[in-house]
Formats: sequence, structure tokens, C-alpha cells
Amino acid sequence: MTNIENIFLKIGSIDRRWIFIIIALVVVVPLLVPIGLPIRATDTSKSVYDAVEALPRGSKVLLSIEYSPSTKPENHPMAISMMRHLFRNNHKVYVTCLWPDGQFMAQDALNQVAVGEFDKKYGEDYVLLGYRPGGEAVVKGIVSNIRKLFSVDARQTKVDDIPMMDEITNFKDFDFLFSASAGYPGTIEWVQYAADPTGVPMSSGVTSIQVNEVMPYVQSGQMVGVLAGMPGAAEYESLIGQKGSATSGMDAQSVAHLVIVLFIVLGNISYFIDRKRSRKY
Amino acid sequence: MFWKRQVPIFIVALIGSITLFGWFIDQPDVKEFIGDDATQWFDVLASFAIILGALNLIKLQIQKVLYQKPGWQYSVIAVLGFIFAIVAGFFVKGVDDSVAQWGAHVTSDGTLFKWMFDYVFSPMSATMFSLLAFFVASASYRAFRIRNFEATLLLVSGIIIMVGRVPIGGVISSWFIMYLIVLGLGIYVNSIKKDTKVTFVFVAVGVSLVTIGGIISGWPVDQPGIFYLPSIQEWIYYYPNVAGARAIMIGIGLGIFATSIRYILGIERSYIGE
Amino acid sequence: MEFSALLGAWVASFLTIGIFSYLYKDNPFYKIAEHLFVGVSAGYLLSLGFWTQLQPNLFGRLFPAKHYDPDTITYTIYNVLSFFSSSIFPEGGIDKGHDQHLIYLIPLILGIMMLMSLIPSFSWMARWGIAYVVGMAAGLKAYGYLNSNVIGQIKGTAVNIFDFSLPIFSLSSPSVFNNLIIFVGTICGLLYFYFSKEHKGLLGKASKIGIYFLMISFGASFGFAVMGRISLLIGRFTDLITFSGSDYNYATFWVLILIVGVLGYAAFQDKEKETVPSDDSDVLTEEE
Amino acid sequence: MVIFAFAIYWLLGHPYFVTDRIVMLFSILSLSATLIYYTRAAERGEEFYLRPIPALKAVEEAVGRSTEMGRPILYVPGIQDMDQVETVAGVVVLGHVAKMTARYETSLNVPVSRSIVMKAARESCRDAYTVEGRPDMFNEDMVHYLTDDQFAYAAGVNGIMVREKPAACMYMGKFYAESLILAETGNSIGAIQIAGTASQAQIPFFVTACDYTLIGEEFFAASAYLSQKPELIGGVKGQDMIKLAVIAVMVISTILMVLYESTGFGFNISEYLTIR
Repeated sequence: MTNIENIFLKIGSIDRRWIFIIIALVVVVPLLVPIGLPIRATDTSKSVYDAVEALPRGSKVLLSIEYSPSTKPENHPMAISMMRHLFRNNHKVYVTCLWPDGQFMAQDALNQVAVGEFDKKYGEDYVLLGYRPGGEAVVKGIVSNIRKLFSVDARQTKVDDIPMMDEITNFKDFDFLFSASAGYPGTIEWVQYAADPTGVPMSSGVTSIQVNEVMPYVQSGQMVGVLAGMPGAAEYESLIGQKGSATSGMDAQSVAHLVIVLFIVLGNISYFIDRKRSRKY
Repeated sequence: MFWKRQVPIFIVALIGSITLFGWFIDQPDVKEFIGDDATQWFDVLASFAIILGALNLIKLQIQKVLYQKPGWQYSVIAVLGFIFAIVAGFFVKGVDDSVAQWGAHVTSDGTLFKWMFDYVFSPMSATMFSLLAFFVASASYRAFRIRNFEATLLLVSGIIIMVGRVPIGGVISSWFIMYLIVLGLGIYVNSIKKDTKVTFVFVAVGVSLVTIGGIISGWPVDQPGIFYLPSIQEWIYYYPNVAGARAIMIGIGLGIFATSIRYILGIERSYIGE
Repeated sequence: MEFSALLGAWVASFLTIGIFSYLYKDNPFYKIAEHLFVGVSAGYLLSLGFWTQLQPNLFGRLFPAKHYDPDTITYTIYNVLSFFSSSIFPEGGIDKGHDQHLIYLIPLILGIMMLMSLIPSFSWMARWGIAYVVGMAAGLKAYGYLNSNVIGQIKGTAVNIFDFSLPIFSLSSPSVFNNLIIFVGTICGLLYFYFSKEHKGLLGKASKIGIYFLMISFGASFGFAVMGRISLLIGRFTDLITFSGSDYNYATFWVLILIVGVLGYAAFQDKEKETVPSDDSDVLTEEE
Repeated sequence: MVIFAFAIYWLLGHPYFVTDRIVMLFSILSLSATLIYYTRAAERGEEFYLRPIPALKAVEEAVGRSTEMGRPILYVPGIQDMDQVETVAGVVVLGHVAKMTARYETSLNVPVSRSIVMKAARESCRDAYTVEGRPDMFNEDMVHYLTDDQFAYAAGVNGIMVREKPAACMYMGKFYAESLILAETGNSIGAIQIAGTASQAQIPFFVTACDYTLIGEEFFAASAYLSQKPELIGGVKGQDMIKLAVIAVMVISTILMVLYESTGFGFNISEYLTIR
């Protein structure tokens, strides 16, 4: 028995660089050699899908991009899947950004989906309005008068010259809002200053870290469903039936989680052995 | 003193009450000012604040170089990086006017600014964050201990979320979880009874009950639901978790409300450094 | 492959691996990457804020092309500015679809006062601008948080909990049991943060239950935090795998070999020195 | 007064008023009144009871243990500037800890990451040592600046921990991702760890890796309690009262909802709680 205990104690005190190497391996190996585990959608992801699916064709949807490259692996697949879903159903997509880097992310996703896959027309099917600094004040400005805040779009074209902007003056003219958010300003500000005061339905895709901050909104119906982190993005990819980068990351994600759980268990075993021994002496 | 102290307090009180009570006023001129112009001013000042922050940071780095403080060589790199970004932002566009005019160059493809974003800014900010994956792993190994009941609750709910939310959680059979629970309870029984026989009988009975149940029902992966990780995960996530998160949310909401009111009334003045 | 993309891939993999080398220990590669990041992001944010807000929405309102008239004072000033920087102030006014609003001089002045605060003796000047931002944020937040985070949540909790058209117990769909969980959990959680009475008796029990709910919620946050970190790492590795392809001349591999080589050599040198412990190394680590 | 004026305005036909938001206006006015009332009461010298917080007792134990072991105490006031409420709270608690270290003659080590925080923390330590009558024990270097950068700061603090092996580590302030790195290292050197923060995403890491954690509002209440400033204590009391009111509204609306939907008696309260 003591031998086994000693082994556990020894494992418990290894240099943490070994742990770093193990983590690097369990992430890289499944990326190179995929297993292809089946993905099942959670209820909150399904409600997002159902809400978008229920919009009548040709609805005006505001898509807000609020993340930077640092959380790209989590948010970008959501934004891409959402665009695919919207364009496939022929909705009009208006893209705004509350984060400075958001407009690069938006540009990237639009180039890939709107231009590359669906061949949509800029100014008629979609428009990138761009970034404005100010956080909640920008949201308030969009609710009050979007044309004043975004007098020009990201390409410096005047909004008066953009055909699809004709029927838009403020937030109430939109039928749905989807925010791909990584923090402040983001989903919370949209709920507080746009969705709650106007009653326009909204939904959101957030980073894993943020999920718990928005869950009460989802449960109380202030938001329709939520996509939670990279697994949420993978679920959405499987719901719209088009796989992407989130799905291919899921194997690595699964294995890494298992390994971390294993670490917690092993760590606690050596902790208990340690405690038992120190009590004896 | 008047300019440095009273005026800012007055500005906060004035602007604060205008925006707060503006929510209730339905008069076109007032509404337009609060909804559009006041927010625009806010946005303009927010941009100035960003610029101020950036300049402040660079000022500190330059000071470090000038006074040759320890590690000043690295500050030279920071300053060079800043200069590079400014050049890309204001002086060298990298494309013709026909491709992108000044102003549109910060988003258009092919510009120097976009190159900097794609290959310098973007990889670094992403990598900085992903370092944390490694620290989470080593901390989960060395620091996350079941010290008391609260910590146990936290770790168990964390583990269920972690495994139940990813695809692999759906592959783990609920019967496997039941066996684990029986074994876990066995360890618990052993620690109170301190009798190997009792433990053995307990575990044996538990294992056989689960096995019989499994044989009768034909080992379905997701039945019974209360032992299937994705279902437990979904429940924790949508009910007890929301209850806890909501308590925190209300607390934070009240805290922010109270602080905002104190700002507007001039009770709280920490923003002017008091 | 274009040269700029190729160069970019090399730069990106150097910086990525440079930052990862921190996992081995704090070293010059990490510091170079980190300081470069600090400098570049400062300049990057500054440029973006300027081109997306100040130039179009502030200067665009002060000097709109719509009302361009070189004889007025405003546009005389404009032409002087334009002489210095024709990229920011193009000839003939700024055409961003605005009318002229000279009232926007107020935020301009407040903003300039903010920048003046970089000079220590004028540091108080920033307070005016900050006061505006603080005041407006306070007015917006007091309403937004009270409405969405307090009243909205009361509404979310106050449902017909004994709605017997729902099942009594069901795990993942609405049920009476789950309604009760939310109701009890929220109230007990709030009671835990009640400070002006000792937590004994009934209040003590309620706050104990409250802390259990908070812990479950923190556990979920913890699970999600781990999930997020791992996702980001997956994203990084996917990029590195892309850059290790032949299109990019195997950038990742070469950079990896370089950095591992240099660090390995340094470690080897350190080992030889270890016999003579010096106080120097101690001082160095403290600055880090 | 306000109500009276509003009543007249209402009777005059309330022009330019968003009638849908009247519930909100009344909540804002009544809640503000509660806050002001308790703040004033505290300033007038009324005493309010605040429950003891276990983690603060643990601070005393930790200081005692450090004295026995002859090792220093490490205090980390977060990585943000003084404009964050949490940093302010952290510096307030630091003053309290400094009083104890002065009493027990234990050495205190406070690495900081912002120059303004350094000034504030030095002041609060100097005060504490003077109050305890031990100005001789105070030296400025006990509060020292490391660096502004997040990870570099974390690395610096780690270095201190590994070299000096403090008997107790306290983390009180605004933390981001570095919380985990600090708590892990502190754990590996076997120090007693006490944390306090309101950053929701970091609390789990502190709860699992530290011996005691001040969670969110508890942390603010602790600093109000320690600073003994009447406006802060009054604020805590006022918010407590509002919390009670929120709970009461929650219970009453639930009862109304049950009655309304099961028996059709009463009215649908949720309509009043929906404010557009």
C-alpha cells in the first residue's frame, strides 16, 4: 500500500512543465488524428436555431460582432455559422461592431460566407457598418438613431447611398439581433439598452467564460437561447448541417477535458495521502 | 480648487441626471439630444480616452528608456512597435486610393495596417490568452483540493459541466457513472465505518444491483437520465446554476445602481482621485 | 504565396512560439514578444479610435464637405490643418454625410483637455472629460442594471411555481421541482449577501443553502473557464499547424528549433554556472 | 416633496412623459431615497451592526502563524489601478493587515503593479504602523512596484513566493487570469491563502485553491467594516434593505402569479414587471 501511495505522492510533486507537455500533446494529437465523436445539441443552442429558423424570409437581422482575435477560436465559428444560416434563409444582414477588432473579424467572416459561399450583394443583402467606440452609448445610439451614429459604413460609403439602409432608422426596425460577444461591451449591454427597452428578440453567442453572466437572461426569457463557447459553436454547425472549425476542435476539447479531470482526481488522491500521513506524525 | 474639483462633480451630476431622467422624457428635442448627441459626445470622449491611454503607456516606456531603468532594452522594442503601428495607421497605407481611401485603410485587405493586424497583433493577443490553458491544467493538478464541502460541490459541478458539455460526455454510459457512484460511496462508507467487511458487502451489493438493472434494461447509454452526464449537465446548467448566478446578478445590479446614484449625487468622488 | 503573407507567417510563428516559451521559463524571447505586443497594441488602438470615430464623427461634423466655403473662419482653419495632413483633412472638407454642428467643439475641447493631462501640471484637466464619461455611464447604468438585472430577474423568478400542468419532477425540462429550485436558490443566494444581521437560526440555514447554490454556480463557471482556455489553445495550435505547411516554408518548425536550441543552450550554460551561486540572478528575477 | 410635485404634474396630464416606464421611475426614486436615508443616518452617528466575516478572522490567525514561523506575509492588491472599486477595497483591507503585522512584529511584503496604487498602499501602511505606535518598523520598501504588465507581474510575485516562502498570502483586489497562477504557486509553497475579489470568473479559482475567500459583495462589506467610514457602512446597510425589498417583491409576485394563473384571482403582475 505504501508503495502505491509513494508513487502517487511522487506524481503529485512532478515539475509542472511535464503537465504543460502533456496538455500540448493531448491538444495536438486529436487535431492531427481526428476521432470524430458525435455532437449532440443542447437545448439552449437549439432554441437559437429555432428562433432564427422561425423568422419570415427576408427579415432584417442585426449581427453584432464583439470579439477580438484572442477569442477568435470560440466566437468566429459562431459568427460564420450564423451568417450561413441567415444567408441561406435570405435574410438581410446588418453587421455592427462594438469592439475595434470586431470589424476585421466581421470582414473575414463576410468575405468567407457572403462573398465566397453565397455570392451575396453588398449594400443589398448585407452591409458592414463598422466599429464605433463608446460601448453602451453606441448601443443607445443604435436604439435611438442608427443613421446618425453610422453616417458612413466601414467602406466610407454614406448610408444614404446604401439601398438596404433605406428602411432602417433605429433598432426597432430590426426583426432580430444576434451578438457574438466576448465581454464588455457585448451581450449584457445589448440586453440592457436594446432588447429589454424595445422588445426586439435577441440571441447571443458568447465565450465560455461569459456564459454564466448571461444565463439568467436566457432563463428569464430576456434572451432567446445562447451558444456557449466552442462546443456551442460546434452544436450550431451540426444544427445547420455544415461542419466548420469548431467541430474539428471538439475531439481535442473532449480529450483535454478528460485529462484535466484526471489531473484533478490524481491531485486530490495525493493530497489525501499527504494529509493522512501528516496526521499520523 | 473650483476648476479642479467642483466643476467635474457638477458635470457628473448634470450629465448623470439628464441621462437617467431622459429615459422618462418623451419630448423630441430632449430625446434627440440625449439619444444622439449626448451619446455621440460620449463616444468622442471615449476615443480620446483610448488615445490618452495609449499615449500614457508609451510615455512610461519612453521614460524607462531615458532613465535607463532595468529592462529598458525591452522598452525600446515597445516604442519601436508603437512607432510601427502609428506609421501603418497614419503614414503608410500600402495601397492606392482606388483600393482604399484614408479611413477605410484600417479595414481593407492588402494595407500595411491589416498586415500588422493579421500577423503581429492577432497571433500575439491570441497566444497570450491560450497560455492560460496550460496554467489551468497545472493548477487543476496542484491546487484544486477538496478541502471542505463547498469546494467539493464546486469541483463536482465543474467536472460534470466539463465532461457533460463536450461530445465525449455523450459517449459515457450512465451505467458507468452508476458504478463510479457505488465505488465512491464505498470509499465514503469505509471512511466512517472503518470496517473492510462492511465496505466490501456494500460495494458488492451495489455493483450487483446496478448490473442486474443493466441486464434487465439492456444497458441503454442515456438511461436512466439522472445518471447520464449530458442530462445532469443540462440540469445543473439551467437550474441550480442559474439560481446562483441570478443571486450574484441581482447583487451586482444593485451594487452598480447604488454606485451610479452615489456618483450622480456627488457622494462618491473616487473618479477625481479622492 | 505572396511575399507579405510568407513574411507574416514567419513573424506570426516567431511571436507565437516566443510567447509559448514562457511556459519553460521567463526568457528574452518572451520579453521581446511581450513588449512588442504592448507597443503595437497601443498604436493600433490609437489609430482605430481616430479613424473610426474622431475623424468621421467629430471632424466630419466640424468641417463637413456639404458646407465647404473657404472664406469662413472654420474652413480657413481647416485649410491650414489640411496643409499639414491632407490624409486626415482632405481637400474640400470631410465628406461623411454630416451637417455642420459647431456644438461638437465642446467634446473636442474636453478631449483636448484630456490629452493635456499627459503633462503632469495639467493632469487635473482630464477630470472634466472623465466626469462627462462617468456621469453619462452612471445615468445609463443606473437604469439599465435596475431594469435588466434586478426587475427582469424578479420577473424571471416570479413564475407560477405550482403550475401543475407541468410535471412534478423532470430533469431537463420545466417542472415544478425545477421552478422551486430557481425560486429557493435565488432567494437563499441573496440572503447570503445580507450583512446587517448575524447568520444564525433560520437566516443561517438559508444562507448556508445559498452558499451551496453559489458554489454550484461557481463550479459551472469553473468548468466553462477551463473549456474556454482549452478552446483558445486549440485555435492557436490550428494556426501553428497551418503555418508549419510547405506553403509557408515550414515556418513553425524552423522557429521552434531555433528557440528550443537557444533556450537549451542557455540552460546548459546555466548548469555550468550553478556551482558558483551569484546574487545577480536573484536581483534579476525580482525585476521580472 | 418630490411625490407631491410629481402628483401635480401627473394631474396636469403629464405631458412628455413615458407612461410605460412609471414603475421604473418609482423604483429609482424609492431605492435612491433608501440609500440616501441610511447613508445620512450613518453619518449622523447611528450604529449599524455588520455580521462578522470568517475570512477576516482568518487574517488574524494567518498573521499569528507567520509570526510563529518567522516568515513574512505577502499581500497582493490586484493588478488594476485605483479607479477600480476593488483595488480601493484591497488597499483598505491592507491597512487593517498592516496594523496586525505591526502589532505582531511580522514583516509584510506588498508587490504592486501600478504606481498610483503604490503611493496609496504606502500611505495606508504608514498610517497603520503609526496608529499602532510602531513607525520605526515601517519602511517604504515593504510596498514596492514590480511592473504594469499582467503576466510579468504574476511571474514577479511568483518569484517572491518561491524565494521568501511567505507563511501567508493574501490576494485582495481586482484579478484577471493571473489569479490562477498566483493561487497555484501559493498553494505549492504551503502558505495559508486568503483571497477577496468580485471578479466572477476568478472566484472559482480562489475558492478551490485558497483557504478562505471573500466573495463579491462580502469583500466590499469587509472593507466598509474595516474602514469604519460612515458613508460606506450606511451604503452596505442601505443595499441590505434594498435586497430585503427585492426578496419581498419576489415572494409577493410569485404568490400573485400562482393565484392568478391557478385561480384567475388578482392580476398578472408580470405585465408590470415588463418595462419597455
